[in-house]
Amino acid sequence: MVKKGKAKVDLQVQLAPGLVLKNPVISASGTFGYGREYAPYLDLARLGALVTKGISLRPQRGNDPVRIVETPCGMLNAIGLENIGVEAFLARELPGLRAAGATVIVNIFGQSPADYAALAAILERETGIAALEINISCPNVKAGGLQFGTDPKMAAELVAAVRRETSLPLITKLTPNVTDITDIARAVAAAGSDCLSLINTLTGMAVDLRTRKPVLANLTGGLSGPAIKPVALRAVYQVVQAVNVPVIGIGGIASATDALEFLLVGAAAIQIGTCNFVNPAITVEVVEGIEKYLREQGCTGIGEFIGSLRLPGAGRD
Amino acid sequence: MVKKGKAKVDLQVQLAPGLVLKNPVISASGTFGYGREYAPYLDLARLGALVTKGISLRPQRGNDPVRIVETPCGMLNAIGLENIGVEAFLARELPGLRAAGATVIVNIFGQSPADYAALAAILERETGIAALEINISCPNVKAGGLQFGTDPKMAAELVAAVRRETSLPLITKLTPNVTDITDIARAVAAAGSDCLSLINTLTGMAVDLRTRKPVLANLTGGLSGPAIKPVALRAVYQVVQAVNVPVIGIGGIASATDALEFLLVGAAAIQIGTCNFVNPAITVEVVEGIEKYLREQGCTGIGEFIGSLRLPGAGRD
Amino acid sequence: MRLFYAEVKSRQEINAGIFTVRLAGDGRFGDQFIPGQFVMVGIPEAVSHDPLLRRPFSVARVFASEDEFELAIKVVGRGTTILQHLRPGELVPIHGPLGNGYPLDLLEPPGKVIMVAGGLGIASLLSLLDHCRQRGWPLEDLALVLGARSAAELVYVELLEDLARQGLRFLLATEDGSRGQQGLVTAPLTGLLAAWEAAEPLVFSCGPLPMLRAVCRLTAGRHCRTYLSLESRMACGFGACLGCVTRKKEDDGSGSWLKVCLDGPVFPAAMLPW
Amino acid sequence: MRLFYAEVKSRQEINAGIFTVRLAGDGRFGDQFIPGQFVMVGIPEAVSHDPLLRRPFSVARVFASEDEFELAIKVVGRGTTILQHLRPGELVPIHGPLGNGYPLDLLEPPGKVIMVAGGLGIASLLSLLDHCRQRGWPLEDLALVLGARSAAELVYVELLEDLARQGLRFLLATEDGSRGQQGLVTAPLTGLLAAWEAAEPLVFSCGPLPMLRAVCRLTAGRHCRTYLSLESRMACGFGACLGCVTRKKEDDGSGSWLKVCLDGPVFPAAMLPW
Ligand SMILES: Cc1cc2nc3c(=O)[nH]c(=O)nc-3n(C[C@H](O)[C@H](O)[C@H](O)COP(=O)(O)OP(=O)(O)OC[C@H]3O[C@@H](n4cnc5c(N)ncnc54)[C@H](O)[C@@H]3O)c2cc1C
Ligand SMILES: Cc1cc2nc3c(=O)[nH]c(=O)nc-3n(C[C@H](O)[C@H](O)[C@H](O)COP(=O)(O)OP(=O)(O)OC[C@H]3O[C@@H](n4cnc5c(N)ncnc54)[C@H](O)[C@@H]3O)c2cc1C
Ligand SMILES: Cc1cc2nc3c(=O)[nH]c(=O)nc-3n(C[C@H](O)[C@H](O)[C@H](O)COP(=O)(O)O)c2cc1C
Ligand SMILES: Cc1cc2nc3c(=O)[nH]c(=O)nc-3n(C[C@H](O)[C@H](O)[C@H](O)COP(=O)(O)O)c2cc1C
Ligand code: FES
Ligand code: FES
Repeated sequence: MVKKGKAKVDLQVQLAPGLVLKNPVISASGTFGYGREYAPYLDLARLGALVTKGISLRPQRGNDPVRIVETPCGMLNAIGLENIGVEAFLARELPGLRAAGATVIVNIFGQSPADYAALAAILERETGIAALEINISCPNVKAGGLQFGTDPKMAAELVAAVRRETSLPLITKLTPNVTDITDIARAVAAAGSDCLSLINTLTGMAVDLRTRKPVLANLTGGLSGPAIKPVALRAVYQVVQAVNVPVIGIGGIASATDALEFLLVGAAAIQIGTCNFVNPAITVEVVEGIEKYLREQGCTGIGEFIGSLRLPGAGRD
Repeated sequence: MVKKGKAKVDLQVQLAPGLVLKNPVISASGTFGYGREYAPYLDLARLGALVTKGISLRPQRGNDPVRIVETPCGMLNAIGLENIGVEAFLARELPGLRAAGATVIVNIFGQSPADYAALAAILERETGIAALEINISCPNVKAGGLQFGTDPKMAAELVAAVRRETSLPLITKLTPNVTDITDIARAVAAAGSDCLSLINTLTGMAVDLRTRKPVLANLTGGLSGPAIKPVALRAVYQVVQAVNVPVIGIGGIASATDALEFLLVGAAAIQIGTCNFVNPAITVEVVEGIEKYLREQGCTGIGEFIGSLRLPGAGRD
Repeated sequence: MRLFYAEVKSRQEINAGIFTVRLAGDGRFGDQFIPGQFVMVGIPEAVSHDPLLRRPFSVARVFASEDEFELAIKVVGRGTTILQHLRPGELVPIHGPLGNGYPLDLLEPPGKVIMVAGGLGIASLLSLLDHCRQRGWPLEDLALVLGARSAAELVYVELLEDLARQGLRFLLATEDGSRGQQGLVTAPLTGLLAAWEAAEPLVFSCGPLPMLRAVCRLTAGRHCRTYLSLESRMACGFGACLGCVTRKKEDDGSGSWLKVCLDGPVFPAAMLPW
Repeated sequence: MRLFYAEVKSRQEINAGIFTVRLAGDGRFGDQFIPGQFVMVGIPEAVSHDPLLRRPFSVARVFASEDEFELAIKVVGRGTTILQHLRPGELVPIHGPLGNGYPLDLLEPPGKVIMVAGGLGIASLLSLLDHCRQRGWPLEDLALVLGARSAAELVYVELLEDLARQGLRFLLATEDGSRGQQGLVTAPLTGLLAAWEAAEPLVFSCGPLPMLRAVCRLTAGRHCRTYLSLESRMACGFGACLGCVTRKKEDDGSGSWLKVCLDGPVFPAAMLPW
């Protein structure tokens, strides 16, 4: 089975009936600006897709600074979903992304199911949007969706409300800050989410011994980066077992090897967040790294690799 | 308020009516063996206390290897609560600890509330046990208590059952793998736990791309070490606000500064786990570091420092 | 803005905990550089994720002919401790130049320029001083006020004293009086502002926040235009994380923020709330 | 067992990705050392928590008179990549010697000793060979079979060839035939066992698991006593974490485990399940 060669590897992945990506590498919401910020470093069209900063009906100011702090192998952020609002996004940002040939996934959030539904209805009318990512998992603002993301019933109702407004492919983004992430996963898949993405950040805190104050003005923030990779990999593995819709793996990906680990446990695609800050060209490097690895493994298509984890005792090792 | 000097700082902390420790530094369960393993590196009597490996009614074999794997700034373990059982512990390990002058907290777990209660009844009769730590938070075995630790009602019933069997001070150890840790905290405090300790490990997973297998025979394991410190600090802060009993902070402590951060957010004491493996003498070094810091800050007693976090807008900064 | 690995050409210990490091450009770094810009420096050890984020440092000097540039760094934490051990030949991940830099359109002679540096803030202003000299500004019309807690926190003093002998108005103050006059920069600055006000000088300042605020207070209402270079915690350095924001003047709590990395680090004092 | 910071005295590149490093003891390290023991080596960069855990390495040589010891390290991952860049003068956290070491009570002449090393397993066995020579064992009664994938993975060969000229029975095999005979150690070992069986030799082996299993199979039923030095993932190295366990022979699934770090790393083959 392992043959080497220069043959082209098919990296296409399907995440929903109408959503086929040229490769499984996606930039994560809130870490890739509106895409434009990264144009000097890479060709946006080379990404499987990019996910915008979370967009709300009206512009949001976000939290006061201090908003970020580094932690061991990670960082806490409490940006607070600052964004320019859906109108400005459509007028000022989307046209450029379309022109750049980017596959655009818009991350949306609101304070009520009606907000989410209204956003979906607005975005439904636009061209150049490949899918919506419903954020029910931001820990940094009271109305950041987390109240929906921790309750299977509320999460399902919210997804159903969005589903009614749009035929766009829907991705629901889940929080790891729950007792059983598969409960939420099953509920939102049943409610019509075509795909799930996980994980959002873990709630954390940092204090400054010198000043005896919390570092973040918001007190707590979301933990991201390599530190959380083991938690993310576990959550993705569990959810892949629990649902029949594709899963996008997110959390601490810093290399093609990390990305391949998520694909191995069954993620159909991956998102890279924090590490974009460290290396703005990382997404494209990971695309290349995945292709190289699969070619060396003799795979002709990425489908052969996804979910190929061998379980002990399953008679396959 | 800030005066410097060589004056002795009083490091004593009270964790329960009958439980006063000479200092707030405790070794964490499962990372300090039965204490004996560390005797070559430090004087066990210098610790605030030591917590034994989790003890069950009968010896436990634990999980198959591979049991540990390093992750970014942390490690996953799936030891599976291997231990020699309560009888062997009392016969072979406790006498040595007593002789060494150690303050011994016994960590207990079982498969049912009756198991926990039976353990408490047995340990109640022994001398040289300062307190029991009830583990309802081990993610690595099906019957490791986690089923109790994620449900406030079951957790409370279990603690009440133990409470009926013993007058020993009770510490309940909480898992962070829940939607709202304060729910469990309030429930077990109300059920008679004198003190709470948190956090136990976060559930995580690692895979090996080369073999395409999970690294741990148990598939998933518990994440510990500096990577989880922000999550632990947040959980401790939240629980301190939510309950009226003392809280022991655990998670990723690697230095006196880390330990002081937990005390700052209100922990009455701290436990050090994973970092004992890296530096077997770390607990004593942290005791010394805390004392030095408090002396430099002009504190005469550690009580002045515990919980002295200044909140923005609270008019104190 | 470039993304490359820079070879360490040399490193020089200035004082305990302060050093300069000279790095190779990538052939185009110098062309793109505007004084006041900074670079995000990655941790060379690629196998570790701790520390994770790059660190921002002002570019103190560009040596165009050699395609090299220099940073001046004070050791304050984990990242700078690692950078302190850089050796010639090592490769350091560099991202930059980033930020807006000083307003070059205003920076044409004639006129008078006052630069006020606190501690390592001198790094940013040194690049501006170099620029002014290259634009043919007479040294006599340039003033540099440098303050620090003590002599041990000073860098580039010899270089500046040399320029002082050639005409630069160089005023030095340390809080403990271990070098220059004792006290804060505010004392010499007050005198200078009074003396030069008629010329409507440009004032540029970079240093700790309390100093910047003091500079604002001293220049407010005077006939001078003041620009401040700010610091902030940064995750990305290029406008992607929204981590580095600071408050605008007349912010009623509903408006947007200034991104220190992209809208700054140099701001007209009039834009800032102090 | 000692816990100290060891100064790097020298470092020598052997082949691409393999090096030896000589470290200063703490005055008592050599006295306590038993051949076959290992040390847990910490990552020198104290400001980083990544990698977090110490790494186990066999002590290949002890230079008692200089109070120094030597490790031979192959670069396979993050920790060893960092250790590869150690410089003379740097301080490395050392914890050790740890583990049981080879059974010294049996290691008295006369008799014959066969050592079978795979790859870096030579490090552990070199300390044993040194011990045997110090106990006055004639080199003619000692055999060392060394195997590796290729010549590039060999270390200490010159030293061993030198001893071979003085009488040591030194057999070398590489899988690709780039040095010594082509193939696995099993071929030369089979011959040696047949030739020396009458002397009821002691057999010690250290190397990759497949090789240890092969040594077990070849020696089983013969008149020899076999000891194997195992590797395992270790978090602590001193019996505290229970991470390094391995299965006992005749383990019905209810018994206890062997701790590689404390009960081992050296085990009689009879204790192991292969
Ligand atoms: C545009 C810009 C230009 C700069 N130019 C220079 C320069 O030329 N030379 C130089 O020496 N330094 C400069 N700095 C500061 C430098 O970036 C920091 O000193 C450095 O990032 C600290 O890294 P560290 O890992 O050593 O410290 P860390 O371990 O990250 O932190 C050390 C201590 O500083 C605190 N801290 C870290 N960053 C900040 C911050 N931004 N605000 C408040 N507290 C903070 C931490 O909480 C901690 O107490 C500049 C910063 C900016 C934003
Ligand atoms: C008692 C003992 C003595 C040793 N003596 C030596 C010696 O003298 N010289 C020497 O070069 N090495 C020796 N080793 C091996 C050495 O400890 C490892 O190579 C080293 O820890 C790898 O560290 P790293 O950070 O470079 O690799 P990591 O980045 O930790 O891992 C690199 C790769 O190896 C895998 N891996 C790591 N450890 C193990 C393991 N124990 N079992 C299986 N896979 C593993 C990882 O999954 C990964 O694929 C010894 C090991 C033990 C237990
Ligand atoms: C600075 C920052 C801002 C973020 N903003 C958002 C956001 O607006 N919406 C969202 O769904 N997730 C947001 N996230 C979460 C990331 O998309 C991602 O889920 C998380 O960071 C984990 O991935 P990582 O470890 O690769 O960063 C943000 C993360 C960071 C670090
Ligand atoms: C190897 C290992 C074994 C552990 N075993 C136990 C145990 O038996 N009982 C228990 O309550 N916690 C156990 N823990 C959890 C620790 O006591 C501690 O809660 C956790 O590791 C977080 O602290 P740390 O980051 O300082 O390690 C174990 C942790 C490790 C790393
Ligand atoms: S540092 Fe990321 S936006 Fe400024
Ligand atoms: S390595 Fe920790 S018990 Fe063996």
